[in-house]
Amino acid sequence: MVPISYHLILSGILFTIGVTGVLLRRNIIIIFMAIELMLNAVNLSFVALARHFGNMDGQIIVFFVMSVAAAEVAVGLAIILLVFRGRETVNADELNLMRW
Amino acid sequence: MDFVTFFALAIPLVVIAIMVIAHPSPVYSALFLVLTLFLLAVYFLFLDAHVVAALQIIVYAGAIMVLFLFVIMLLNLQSDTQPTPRHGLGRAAIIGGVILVAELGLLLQRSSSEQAESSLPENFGTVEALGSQLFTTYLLPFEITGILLLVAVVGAVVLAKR
Amino acid sequence: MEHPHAAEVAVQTVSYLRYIVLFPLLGVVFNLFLGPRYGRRVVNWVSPGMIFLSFCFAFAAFVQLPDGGALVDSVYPWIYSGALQVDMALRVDPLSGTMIMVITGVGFLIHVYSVGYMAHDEDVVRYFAYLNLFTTAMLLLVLGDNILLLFVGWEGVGLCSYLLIGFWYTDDEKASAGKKAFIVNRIGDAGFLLGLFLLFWSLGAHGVWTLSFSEIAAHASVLPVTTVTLICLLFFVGAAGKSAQIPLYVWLPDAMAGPTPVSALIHAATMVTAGIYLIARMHFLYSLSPTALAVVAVVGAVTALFAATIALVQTDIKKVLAYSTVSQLGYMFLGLGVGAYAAGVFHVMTHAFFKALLFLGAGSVIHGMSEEQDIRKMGGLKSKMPTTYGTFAIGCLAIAGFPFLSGFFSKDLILEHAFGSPHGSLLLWLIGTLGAGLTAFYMFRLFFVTFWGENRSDPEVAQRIHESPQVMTVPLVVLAILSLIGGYFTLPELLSPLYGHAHPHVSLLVKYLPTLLGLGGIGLAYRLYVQAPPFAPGRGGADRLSRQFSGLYQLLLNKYYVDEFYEAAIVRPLLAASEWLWKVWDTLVIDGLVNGTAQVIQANGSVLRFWQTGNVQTYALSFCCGAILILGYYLW
Amino acid sequence: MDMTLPAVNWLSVLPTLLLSATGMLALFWDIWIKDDERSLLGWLSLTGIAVTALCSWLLWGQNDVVSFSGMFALDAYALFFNLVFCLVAGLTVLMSLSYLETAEIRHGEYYALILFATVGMTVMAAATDLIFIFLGLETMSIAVYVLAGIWRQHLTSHEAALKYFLLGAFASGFLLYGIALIYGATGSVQLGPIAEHVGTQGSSPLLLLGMGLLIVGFGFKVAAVPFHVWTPDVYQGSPTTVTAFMAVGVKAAAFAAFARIFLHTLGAVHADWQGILWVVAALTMTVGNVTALVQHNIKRMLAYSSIAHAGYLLVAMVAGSDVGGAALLYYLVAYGLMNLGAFGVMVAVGRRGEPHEELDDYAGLGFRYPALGMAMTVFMLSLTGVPPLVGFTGKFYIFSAAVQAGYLWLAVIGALNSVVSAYYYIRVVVNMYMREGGAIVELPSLRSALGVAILIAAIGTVLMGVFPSASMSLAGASFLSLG
Amino acid sequence: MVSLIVFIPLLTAFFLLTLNKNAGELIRRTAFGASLLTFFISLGLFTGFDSETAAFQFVERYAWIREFRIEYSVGVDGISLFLVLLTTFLSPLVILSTWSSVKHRVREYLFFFLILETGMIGTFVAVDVFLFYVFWEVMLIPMYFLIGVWGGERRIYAALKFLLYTMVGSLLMLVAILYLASLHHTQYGTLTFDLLRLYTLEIPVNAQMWLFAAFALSFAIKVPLFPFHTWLPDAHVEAPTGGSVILAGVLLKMGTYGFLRFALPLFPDAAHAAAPLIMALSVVGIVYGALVALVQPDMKKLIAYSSVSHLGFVMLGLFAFNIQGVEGALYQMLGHGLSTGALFLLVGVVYERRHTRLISEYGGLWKQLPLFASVFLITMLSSIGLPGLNGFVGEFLILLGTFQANTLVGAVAVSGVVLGAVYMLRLYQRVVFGPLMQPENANLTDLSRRELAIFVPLIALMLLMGLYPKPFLSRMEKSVEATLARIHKEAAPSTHAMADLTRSRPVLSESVTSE
Repeated sequence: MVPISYHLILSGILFTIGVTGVLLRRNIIIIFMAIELMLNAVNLSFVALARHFGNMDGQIIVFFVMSVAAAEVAVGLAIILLVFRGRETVNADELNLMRW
Repeated sequence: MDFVTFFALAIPLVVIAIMVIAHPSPVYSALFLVLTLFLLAVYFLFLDAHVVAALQIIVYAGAIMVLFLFVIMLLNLQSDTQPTPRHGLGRAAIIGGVILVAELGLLLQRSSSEQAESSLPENFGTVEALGSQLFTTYLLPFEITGILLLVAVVGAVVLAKR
Repeated sequence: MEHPHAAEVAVQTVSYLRYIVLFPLLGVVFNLFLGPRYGRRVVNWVSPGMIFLSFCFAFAAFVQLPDGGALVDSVYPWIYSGALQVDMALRVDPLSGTMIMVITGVGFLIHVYSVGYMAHDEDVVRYFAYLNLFTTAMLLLVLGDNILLLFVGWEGVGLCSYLLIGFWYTDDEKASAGKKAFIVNRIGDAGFLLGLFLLFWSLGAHGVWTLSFSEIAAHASVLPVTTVTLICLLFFVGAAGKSAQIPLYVWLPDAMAGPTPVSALIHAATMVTAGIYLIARMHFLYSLSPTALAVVAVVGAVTALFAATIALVQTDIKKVLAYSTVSQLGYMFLGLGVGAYAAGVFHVMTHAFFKALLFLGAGSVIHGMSEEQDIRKMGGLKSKMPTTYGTFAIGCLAIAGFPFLSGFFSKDLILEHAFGSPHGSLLLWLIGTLGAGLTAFYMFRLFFVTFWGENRSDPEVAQRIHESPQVMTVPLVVLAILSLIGGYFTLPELLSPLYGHAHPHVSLLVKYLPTLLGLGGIGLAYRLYVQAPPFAPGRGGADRLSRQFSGLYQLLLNKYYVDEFYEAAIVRPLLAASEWLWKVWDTLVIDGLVNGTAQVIQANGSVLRFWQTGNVQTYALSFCCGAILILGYYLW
Repeated sequence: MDMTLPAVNWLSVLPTLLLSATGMLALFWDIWIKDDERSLLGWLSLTGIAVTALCSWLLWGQNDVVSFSGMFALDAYALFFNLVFCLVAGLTVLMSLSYLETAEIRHGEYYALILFATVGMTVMAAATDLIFIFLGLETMSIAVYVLAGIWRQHLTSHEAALKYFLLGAFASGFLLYGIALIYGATGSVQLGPIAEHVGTQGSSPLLLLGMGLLIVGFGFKVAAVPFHVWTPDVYQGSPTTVTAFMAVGVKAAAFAAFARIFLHTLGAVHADWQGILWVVAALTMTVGNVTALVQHNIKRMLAYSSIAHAGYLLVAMVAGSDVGGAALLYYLVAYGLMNLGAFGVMVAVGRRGEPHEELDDYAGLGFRYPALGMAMTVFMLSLTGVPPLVGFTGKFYIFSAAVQAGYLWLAVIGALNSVVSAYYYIRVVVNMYMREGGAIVELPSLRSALGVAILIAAIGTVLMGVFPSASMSLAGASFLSLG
Repeated sequence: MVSLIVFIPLLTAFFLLTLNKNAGELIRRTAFGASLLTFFISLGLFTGFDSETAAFQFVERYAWIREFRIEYSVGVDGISLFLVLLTTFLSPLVILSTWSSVKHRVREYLFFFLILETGMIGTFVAVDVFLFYVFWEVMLIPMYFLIGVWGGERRIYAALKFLLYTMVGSLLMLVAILYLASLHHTQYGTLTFDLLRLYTLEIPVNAQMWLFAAFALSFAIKVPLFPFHTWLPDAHVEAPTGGSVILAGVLLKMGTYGFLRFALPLFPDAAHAAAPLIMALSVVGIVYGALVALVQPDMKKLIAYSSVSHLGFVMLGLFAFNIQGVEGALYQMLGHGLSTGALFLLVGVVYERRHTRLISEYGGLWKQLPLFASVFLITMLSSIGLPGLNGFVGEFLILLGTFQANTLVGAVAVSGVVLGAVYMLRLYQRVVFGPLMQPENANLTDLSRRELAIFVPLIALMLLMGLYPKPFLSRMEKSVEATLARIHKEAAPSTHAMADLTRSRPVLSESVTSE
């Protein structure tokens, strides 16, 4: 059997890939997708831990996380649309009206 | 889950996840993400999370990712936006990512508990188990999720309508 | 014991001494509040009147003075702070009794004289207010039962001196002279205060907490000699400031900027003798310290000679008298310094008479000469101002030590002691004697040049030369009489309860050489200034001398350049240092540090704001860094 | 099938329920209501909030009612925060009544979103389960993301919403990951069992990791350095009333959960997180204050100021103990009052199309509009921490807790920071009273609801400062109810 | 009674806001009446004061913030009594001066001024340290407004500098206060901010050092002790007349009062350790202030630097740790309040007429303004410590005390007496004496009746304090003795024991031979 730490480390790697994506990409939609990747990495942890502890809490949490992700996506994409309409861009580098 | 299965799933997962953030085209990124989500669903199956695996495909890969693709198409974004100088941000991102993963790995490695996995209850991961928990213990959070989604809907409408 | 403790004398408590001080004070109050309303006529009566009343009480006290004892009037408790308990208490003993008689007596005469002298000045009310205030302070100075009260009077007279020197304030130079006087006096006062502190705490260390003279006298012997010496020297600094001794004499010649009666009263007869009074008052301490006495004597003797040499060549009538005063004060200190306190005080009194007379006479001359003070523009006044001439002559004779006039007795007594007392020495005597000769010379130089010979003034001034009114000449006459007979007031006898009897036996040469030298000085003056008048056309002997010794002459004429030296060595560096402290140190360094701190913080803000690049990904990076650091902390 | 519904104590969710109901009501009424009557929605919301507050007040004393299988605690702590949230929401609504007109923002969804956000906050304060806290947080956050971008005609508002959203989601990821790891370390997401586990087993690397990630997540919400970077941009771009709501409400809610988890649940391992928070608190105070020095936009300046205040609040967290917790609660109220007041004044100064957010716009304001000037002065001085205003009493409470807990240097850093902060707060006063002219045009007369809001904030600022005893004991009791 | 004195001005201040802002005369009269009333009530403190006890009198105490055992407790003792009186005495005079010095925004000016008065009185009467701190800070704000709104050209800079500088110190002091309270918690199990209870704390010497530093910094800035003085010239120069008067007259005393009331008795060991340093700074301040004052072209700046010098004397007296020094310091605080207050009022008089404070713009004023010149003369003399006026008693006692504590410092400090005369006389000569150079000065009018009404009480008090200091000193004595006993960590003194203690302390030499 694979020890729990394998799952957790895999989850950590995926999470970091998500984080790196957020830092790396300029397109805010991809940034957003990277965030989704982070959430999924966490989900992996939850599911693995649920299996490890043998209680359902982890799985139920994943259920809630999915709802949250859905809500975030709805609002997030609406915001991206809003911004795109105003600025004609989804490049994060160009969205700096306010600074300093 | 045995080691073979684990690595058979984990290695493609990581590679594809890297592709998500590395591929210049948003559409491909999204498709790679869908792939990641599918792989995860498979992974969940091996972890006895049947319902979650199903939800992962239906909700995530199905609904959410479609929304993403829809927006990408709507905005007509074929490739990553025109290159602008990154001021070392990209390098910092990768260095940061490496450090972060190293730290996470080290800390998680330390926490590898020797304790054996608990024996699973009979109906672990089934719709029944999930449902009964959801409507008893997690009743109130479940209700609040309703409000959360309501907010999201209202918000999306408020923001996106012309 | 030569000097019995003062505490042993009979003390009688009375309650009228306060009126001696109060009447002049009433005069001040009257002048301040009612003077402007009632005007000159009333003030002319009230101000001298108040002094006269004061004189009456002073006389009463003097007469009532128990033999060898003292009168004390404790008015109210003044400063009570812990062990320091100082009363507002007045004390009359032979010393202060003499002083108050001189102060009120001569003061009254000068007040009367002032009525005439200031007749044409519009600010007469203010003048009399100051003059009355001065008398108040001076009386407080001598009557004070303790050092602190003495100090009150001490500072008070300094203030009045300041105000009166600068009386004609619109003249910047006169105002500056007043300021100079005050500041130089303050330097002395600093010494005074330090002496006072040292005395207070030194005695306190022995359980004696007092500032009262009688108690200090009673316990002075507990103090170690070095402490006493230090105390005495510090007090002497104060005395030197007030009584214009080297090196603090510089204010007195400038002080002649004030109205002449003021010069007579304050800068000749009374205030400047406060230093002598102080030492005479504290004689019990000085007697304990031969070192201190020696310093006093040497400074006194040197000042006497030093000032006399300057007086030789001055041409301003008041300046000559001023340097003469400095010189005479030097004699008094010489007397004190050789332990002849009584002789010193005796000279204070006689000097008060004849120097007041001389100054008032000079005032009369100046008055008659339409404010002219340069003796080179005078001459031949003896016929036009006979009373002034006569009385001035008496004054000159007295100061020159002409036999049987007042100065003869007191000055000779000092010189005898300078030679014969245990603290005396040949050198001191020689210096004093030489000074006596010089004194006679420069006084008669002044006398001859002013009153004899041709009149050298402008014709229009010459026309208006007139004898002064009676209100001015009567005081002159009274003072002249006092100068004649003053030597017969046997003051040393009167003071013997304080200072004991001491009659040094000296040889006839020592006794009479000063007198002879004095007479010689008069003769030399006659030779140089009457027989060969220098300021008349043709130029006489003195002029030739001054050309022959022009270096020395210039040195003397410029008063040894002491003022210039002080200006260059003290005043200018002080101002320059202050300027530097303000503009560089305060503004640039200290304030620069203060503002710099603020600016550094602000600059940090200017840098930190760039954290907010506006780019959402750098924000995320900031996040990541935070996370990495936190995890790193746990990892570590 | 064997399913027993948990004990349902409706009382415990009454405040949350009332707010949700009002929100939905507002949402539905919006469909029918006439355009010119839309401000009625505001009054409706206000009524709902008032009723909620009243009901929270009445529920006081029903301590330790934990219902819904230990998911939801109706302790005094939660009730206290309910009152705070009601105050914040109420004042925000009062200010919004006129602001929405001048800023041309639609009424209907606005009030509903405010109410739903408040629902999320109440959940965060009362939930005793990590995942429930996360849900409350997301409910609140998503509502506020939308609110930030609701000023549709302003590009800055869009950008604010985007930045807030992206970073918020990013931070949520960290928070969630932290929850996952704590779940991994303790086997539970319920605070009770976690506390029990931590109390007996102590910390483990997994727990530390989870805690660290939780700090990152909450650090974002409370705007602690270095997770504060979004704050200035988002505050500046959002509609002013929303900024006020964010600055106070969101921060209070985040602290409610933060403190419940760390001070109470993870209290046993406080040594493991205090060090980090110490550094974070010191940095937060310093960076916030120092950067605020150079700002010319008052809204942005207040954003930095809110970062700095998060620093002070973190000091209370670091101090821990009962005093620290009470100080935290007290200061949140204090901070809320004065900050809402300040934003209220900003709303009053702004006009249609001219937000008047620059420092120069305030020149001469004090003498031209004495009441407004005086109110702003009170708020600025209170933010500086000048006695006897509530800002001072709050800081006093916090520093006192820090000193008693032995964190003397933190108190010193806080004190020095207060001096720095004086400079930029006072600069507003300087402009109002000591400079003349400025570009300001004449103000419309103070609109009544807004005036009332400012007045309430001002009176609260003064009264709570002069007579702090009652509110202090309330805060103390509330924190103690955590057990 | 004490509360009445504290809060009458505050209530009046808010009452003023209800008046029509254009009713200048009514507003001024109301404010003047209120401050006068306050003064008369405060006279009751003087007459009813029991000089036989060191305890606080007229005490009022109510629980205020129960969580911290903070009390509203006020009272006066021999130390605070006269500072309260000074405040209540100067306030009506300053208000009287506003008739001519403040022309616009009178209502707001007086509003802030009355709040300031409350703050000042409160600071002096507070027995609870927290209450003290509150008043201490409260007072900053109105002063800040007075300078910033009604001040001169660089008023904003000056006001901010004043505020920030003071705050740096006071906030550190707040932390120290908190530490004290929590120390009390550790030692006695309860928090307390009651000064009298805090006095009983046993504070480790090491902690004392830090606490003393925090308190001392705060107070030293306020005093201001060299080198923390640079805010003072700016604040003085830019402040309006009334502001300068109160700043110099009362606010600076809060620093020295703070030392005497808090820093010294609370941390005696630290105070003793720091005494050489602080005495050195004080004496440097005396000389430095005097020298810098010497070359100032601006009258107000000159007086400001003179304050640095004078307050140096006060600090010396305090750190002499003997009764003469401390009483002298207290006396000098009052004296300086009167004389410097009067000096600023005098500058205000000519400033209102000529709108310049440059000394070079004046000269020869006596001719035109004899009354002004006379008042100026007396004030100047009081300032340089002429015997018979208030300045002397304080200066003398301070120097006497200092001389015992540290002979060298005392000796250097005496030079301040000389330098003080130098710069003041220079100022006086350049303003009042000399020919009337500037044609603008030829038409100046002398003091009006109202202005006379301001100066007559001041001068009367200067004379009274110079000639008959006993009523003042006797009321201070017991409290000063008690404070000194704390500084020397002796048991509370009995009535007579203290005097003996003072007497038996060695003075100059180590070898003491008692009689």
